[in-house]
Amino acid sequence: MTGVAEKTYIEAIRDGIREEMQRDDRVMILGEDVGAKGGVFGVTEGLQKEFGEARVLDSPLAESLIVGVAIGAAMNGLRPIAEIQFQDFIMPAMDQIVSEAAKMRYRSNGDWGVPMVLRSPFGGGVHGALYHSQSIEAIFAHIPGLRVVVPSTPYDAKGMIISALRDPDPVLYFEHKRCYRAIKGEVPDGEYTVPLDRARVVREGTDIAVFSYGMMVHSSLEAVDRLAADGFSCEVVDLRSLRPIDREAIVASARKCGKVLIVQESNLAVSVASEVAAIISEDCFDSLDAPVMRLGGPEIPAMPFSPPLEQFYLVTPNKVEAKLRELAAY
Amino acid sequence: MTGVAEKTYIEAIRDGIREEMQRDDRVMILGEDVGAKGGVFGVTEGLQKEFGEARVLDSPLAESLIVGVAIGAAMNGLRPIAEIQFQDFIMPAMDQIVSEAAKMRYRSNGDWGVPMVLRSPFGGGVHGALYHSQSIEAIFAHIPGLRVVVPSTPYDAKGMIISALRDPDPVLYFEHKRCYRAIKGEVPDGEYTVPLDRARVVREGTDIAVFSYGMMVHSSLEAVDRLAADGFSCEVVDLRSLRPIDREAIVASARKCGKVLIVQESNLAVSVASEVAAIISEDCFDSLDAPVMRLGGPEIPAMPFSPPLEQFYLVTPNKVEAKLRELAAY
Amino acid sequence: MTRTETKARAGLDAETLRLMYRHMLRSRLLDERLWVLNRQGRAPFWISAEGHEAVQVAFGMNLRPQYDWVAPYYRDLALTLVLGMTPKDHILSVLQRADDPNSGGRQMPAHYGCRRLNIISTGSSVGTQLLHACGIALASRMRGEDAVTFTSIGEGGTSEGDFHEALNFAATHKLAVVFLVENNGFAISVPWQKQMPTEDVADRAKGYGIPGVIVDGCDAIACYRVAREAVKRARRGDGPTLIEAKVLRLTSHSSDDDQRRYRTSEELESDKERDSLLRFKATLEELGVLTAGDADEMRAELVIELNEATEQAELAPLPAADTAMLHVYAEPGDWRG
Amino acid sequence: MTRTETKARAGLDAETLRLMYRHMLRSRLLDERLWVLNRQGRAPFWISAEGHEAVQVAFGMNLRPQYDWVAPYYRDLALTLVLGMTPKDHILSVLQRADDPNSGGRQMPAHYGCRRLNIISTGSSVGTQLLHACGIALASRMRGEDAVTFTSIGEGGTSEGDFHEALNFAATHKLAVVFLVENNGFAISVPWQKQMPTEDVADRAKGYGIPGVIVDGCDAIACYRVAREAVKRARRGDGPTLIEAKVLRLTSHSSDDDQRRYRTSEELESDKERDSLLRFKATLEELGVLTAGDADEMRAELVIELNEATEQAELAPLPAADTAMLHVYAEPGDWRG
Ligand SMILES: Cc1ncc(C[n+]2csc(CCOP(=O)(O)OP(=O)(O)O)c2C)c(N)n1
Ligand SMILES: Cc1ncc(C[n+]2csc(CCOP(=O)(O)OP(=O)(O)O)c2C)c(N)n1
Ligand SMILES: [Mg+2]
Ligand SMILES: [Mg+2]
Repeated sequence: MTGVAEKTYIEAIRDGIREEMQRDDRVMILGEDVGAKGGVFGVTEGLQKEFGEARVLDSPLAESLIVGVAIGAAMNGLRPIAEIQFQDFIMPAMDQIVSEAAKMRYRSNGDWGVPMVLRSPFGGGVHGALYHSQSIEAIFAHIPGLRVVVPSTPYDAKGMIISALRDPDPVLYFEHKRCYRAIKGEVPDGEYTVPLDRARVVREGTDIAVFSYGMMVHSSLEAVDRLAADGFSCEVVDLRSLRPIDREAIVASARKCGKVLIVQESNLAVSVASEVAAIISEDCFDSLDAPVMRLGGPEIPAMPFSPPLEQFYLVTPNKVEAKLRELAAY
Repeated sequence: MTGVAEKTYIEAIRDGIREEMQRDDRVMILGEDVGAKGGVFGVTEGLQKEFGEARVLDSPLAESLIVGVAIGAAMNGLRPIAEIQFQDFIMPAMDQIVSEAAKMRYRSNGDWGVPMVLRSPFGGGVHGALYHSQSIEAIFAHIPGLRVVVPSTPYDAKGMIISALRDPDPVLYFEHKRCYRAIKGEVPDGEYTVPLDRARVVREGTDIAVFSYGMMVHSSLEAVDRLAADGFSCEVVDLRSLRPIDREAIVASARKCGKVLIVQESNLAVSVASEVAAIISEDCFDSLDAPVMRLGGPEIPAMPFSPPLEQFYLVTPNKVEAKLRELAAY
Repeated sequence: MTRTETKARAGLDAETLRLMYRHMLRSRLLDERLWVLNRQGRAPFWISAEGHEAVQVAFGMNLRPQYDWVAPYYRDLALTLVLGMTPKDHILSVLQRADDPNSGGRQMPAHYGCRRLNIISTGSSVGTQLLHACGIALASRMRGEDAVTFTSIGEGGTSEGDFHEALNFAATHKLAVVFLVENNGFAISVPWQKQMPTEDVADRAKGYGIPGVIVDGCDAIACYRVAREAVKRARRGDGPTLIEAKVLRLTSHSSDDDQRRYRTSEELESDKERDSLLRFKATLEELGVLTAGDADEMRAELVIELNEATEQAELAPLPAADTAMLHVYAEPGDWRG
Repeated sequence: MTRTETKARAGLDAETLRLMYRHMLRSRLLDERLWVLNRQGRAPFWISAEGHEAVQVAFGMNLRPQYDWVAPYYRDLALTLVLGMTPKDHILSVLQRADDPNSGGRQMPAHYGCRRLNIISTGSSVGTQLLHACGIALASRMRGEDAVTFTSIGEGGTSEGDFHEALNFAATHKLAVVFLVENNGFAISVPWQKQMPTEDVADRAKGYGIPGVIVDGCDAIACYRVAREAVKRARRGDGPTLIEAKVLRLTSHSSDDDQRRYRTSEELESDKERDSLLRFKATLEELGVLTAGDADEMRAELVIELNEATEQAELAPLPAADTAMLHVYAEPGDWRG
């Protein structure tokens, strides 16, 4: 007897983790402030009380440690969730992620693997300034051996964290922090999974294909709705998985619409949007009716603190709308 | 009275460093084995003898230290060269590079900066296996605040290391290790600079534009020569600077030729090749006669050791030639 | 008590003691004001130095501003004031104004930086500054200067690898760096017991062959002595010292945190009673260096400064939106090294 | 000497002593063979354990193979042999063959790994394995097992931040990890004096409140005792030990290096005379545990094994080119946790 309830994105993540911890006692959490405080955003709230200090472990302030210990634990039979408090602070753990987690299976010819999940919040618009606003998923989307996923809805958030915890390889699960409380949706009770390598068509359309992920899916939907009033039909695709990326889905929607806009919050150079554009330019040459367009953050180191500067950076529905109209008029 | 001499790529780098150290006593080198051993490839050979232990400093085995100390030294008036022994081992220094060097000027509103050069060899084909063969420049080409350059000729190698040492911002200077002794060319004596943000047309042509950098420029030239015999005229562009990338030069050559191949040794997903393809699909829509094509390493974690596996990975002139013929026939 | 007697007892003259108290009070009053601005919704964020002031002031007073170098962390409000930054500077930052000298409103408040004072720009990533301090000291030495580089971190931050790499390098090269660990027992919600195996970070010093000194961060006079000795030692070329000050975090970690969720009210109450400001004031009164009247006068003066600073800062403009594109790479007029 | 007398003197019985010597010799002979293959141009790379054998064998003999866990580094050839890997395994690796159990010819030689023996796969990045060891130990504890996790590193590697993060975590949680530092005084060309401020890495242990033990890595019997104690301590739940073995690097760093460029020939000669194999053999002869005849017989036997292993490995196929695409993510049949 399972039901469905309206939940926030953050509740959905927590539900997915809690249920999987109930079903599988190999699952544990390791990170800064994940215990009594429940994480700085509250994702792990209540979990230490329910599962004890050993399974919800407040780590020292050391990201290489968090990931390195999770790797070891995963190799010895656990299913750790390594929480990095902000994606900005993943940098000290790069060696463990890129040199170790991503390469363990390959270098051991399949004898070892790292079934761990690394969770981390990303994205701006929360007055977080340079070091609490970054979107640096592109770096990881470049690295073979990692899976990189970004859910945009509560449904996917729960289903994908469960899938991630059952996947035999390292999964980087990035949560847009503006989604946590702003995005609500229906979430089934109990067990279900969502694939880690499939994009999802969120809105069907025929004129322009919009590719996006995370919070930007919602900004895109808002903009697309405004164009619908003027008779433009846009298809919105939530990429969901950035590595491996769902090439087929990208090509299908691009071919169908003939015009393409890619929307992300990260800066554009050498990013996920670059890859989507490159795929389309390789596989959709005969189907394009306009240049592929990209919309993303500016090429500056990170989102500044002061409101005019932060606003300047943000990819808003207005900016998406403007780009869509430019493309529509092409 | 300055002359010109035929030199190897590695000699050209060393000459550039040595001369700049003679001219500017703020320049110093910091890295593993850079002293008595002269580095594992010999780039810094003889420099400790000439300039002393303080200016050519054998660091402890700690990459975050190498970069972090270089940052501090740069902020207090020195012009450090931080050597990372292999690009593969740059990962422990990511936080210092991305969170600190890249953001120092921006976050201080221009009051501080990090005039340092980070040198590191990259690339495979030297039986270096997973951790001595990687090409991970894409990660850095994504990061605003950094300059990322890759010389392909001795002339550029010398001119660009001098420019890098005079640049007020952090420059990542990557050296393809197969170039060190294999690539020779004319190098002027004495002082000259090469811009850090300009691509260079190495070979003019009209049918296909080939974009590349580092050792792959030479593989591309070899392939292009073979096609020339059959009457195909290819333009070869050495990108040289990966961040900022020379958008104008890319667009000009792509428009001129109408067909494009991008060649790199790194794997393709979310890479420099993705960005070049994206730029072309944005700006050259009306000029393209064929899909943009990319050639790079496969999507595997790194180059394996065993010869058949290493060979499988490598982007060889043969592979470039095959792609060019495919494009020519389109 | 005569001046000589005071000095004999405290090891410091009356003027120094009064100045020290004034610095501490000035920081505390500013800090309280910034909390008010936050509660009023005019400042989205504050992270406090309350409870950390004594040791910061002690170091500030023993460094040579503009000559020595400082790689601080986000709790070092009092230190920056002693070195020459002003309440207005920090209110501008908290209000995200263009004229904020720390970052032009780009960074979160408490990310200190001031070129004029050799205070390098602070980022958020915990621990990186310790290695910058080593590089700075290396550069000073190469130019033959006897400048001292001060750097600080919380006890939580000592768990990062950079802490070890910096101590190891500074000790190996006998660099003129002073490392201060401001140990308040918590890293956000994580108590020291989950952070490290022994109670004292200073224990680590021996392993690097350098002095490790523990000081009660609530005892201003003790802090002063320890700071003076460590700075002297560095300046005369004897290498780094690791100082651990046992301080109190009198507030929540930041304005985004509520420490009542993970600390008992008894603990919070008892901390308040140990506040170095109260204690130092009592000591000074006992020493006859400060009367209740002096203290009130001092406070009144400082409040006036603070009110003026607040008013001025509130009138200052926000940065223009398109300035966001500046200073990615050196602009004309930027510092170029 | 009677058996009891021997045992009284060495603290070990004759059989154990002979076995220990045999393990050391087996590793050395394999090592020498691998250098020959390299010099013959049949193996592009080798990085040697010569001079490190005694302490590795000591630990290998005190661990429970297949139950305890091992996160080694690239010099641990002798250790892997004691635990159950074979000369053939490593010759396959050096010859880059598909059947190399370490990595299927994918990694450079000396990047050890063997699922069957709980030897986790080693990468090249120095220091990362220490944190893996902590995670492994955490997992063993969560299942209530008394397995010990052994991990090792060179003295150069101790400069990396991961070294500190691992010791701090293991000590805080009293994990059953044994940390071995094989201090040969050099990190490629960099002597310890440029790597660290004090001569003894073991000094660091105190700062984490754990035992730090220095042992002469040329003294096989001392190594055995130290290993036994550290493993016991970890197994009974008393937490980690940091052991520093002062060993010799009898060869250049690797086949790509030439240590004559940065070390004097006197130093190299004197190292050769201190070789633990020579010394241990002399001790065993003195103790009457081993005759010259025994030793020759042992060597002859081992050379036969080695010749067979070499022949077999040379006949083994190279991996097929397109297998390069496998095992990026879990394939059917791969270990899935
Ligand atoms: C590398 C990194 N990881 C995590 C954080 C998030 N964070 C900011 S402050 C803090 C706790 C710091 O505690 P401590 O070092 O004891 O200093 P205190 O705040 O107590 O003075 C954490 C976890 C960060 N800023 N940087
Ligand atoms: C992170 C990292 N940096 C640099 C290297 C290159 N490197 C390989 S071994 C080595 C020296 C190691 O010295 P030590 O730790 O003393 O071990 P030893 O070889 O002496 O046994 C270096 C610098 C590496 N493999 N990984
Ligand atoms: Mg603290
Ligand atoms: Mg060594």
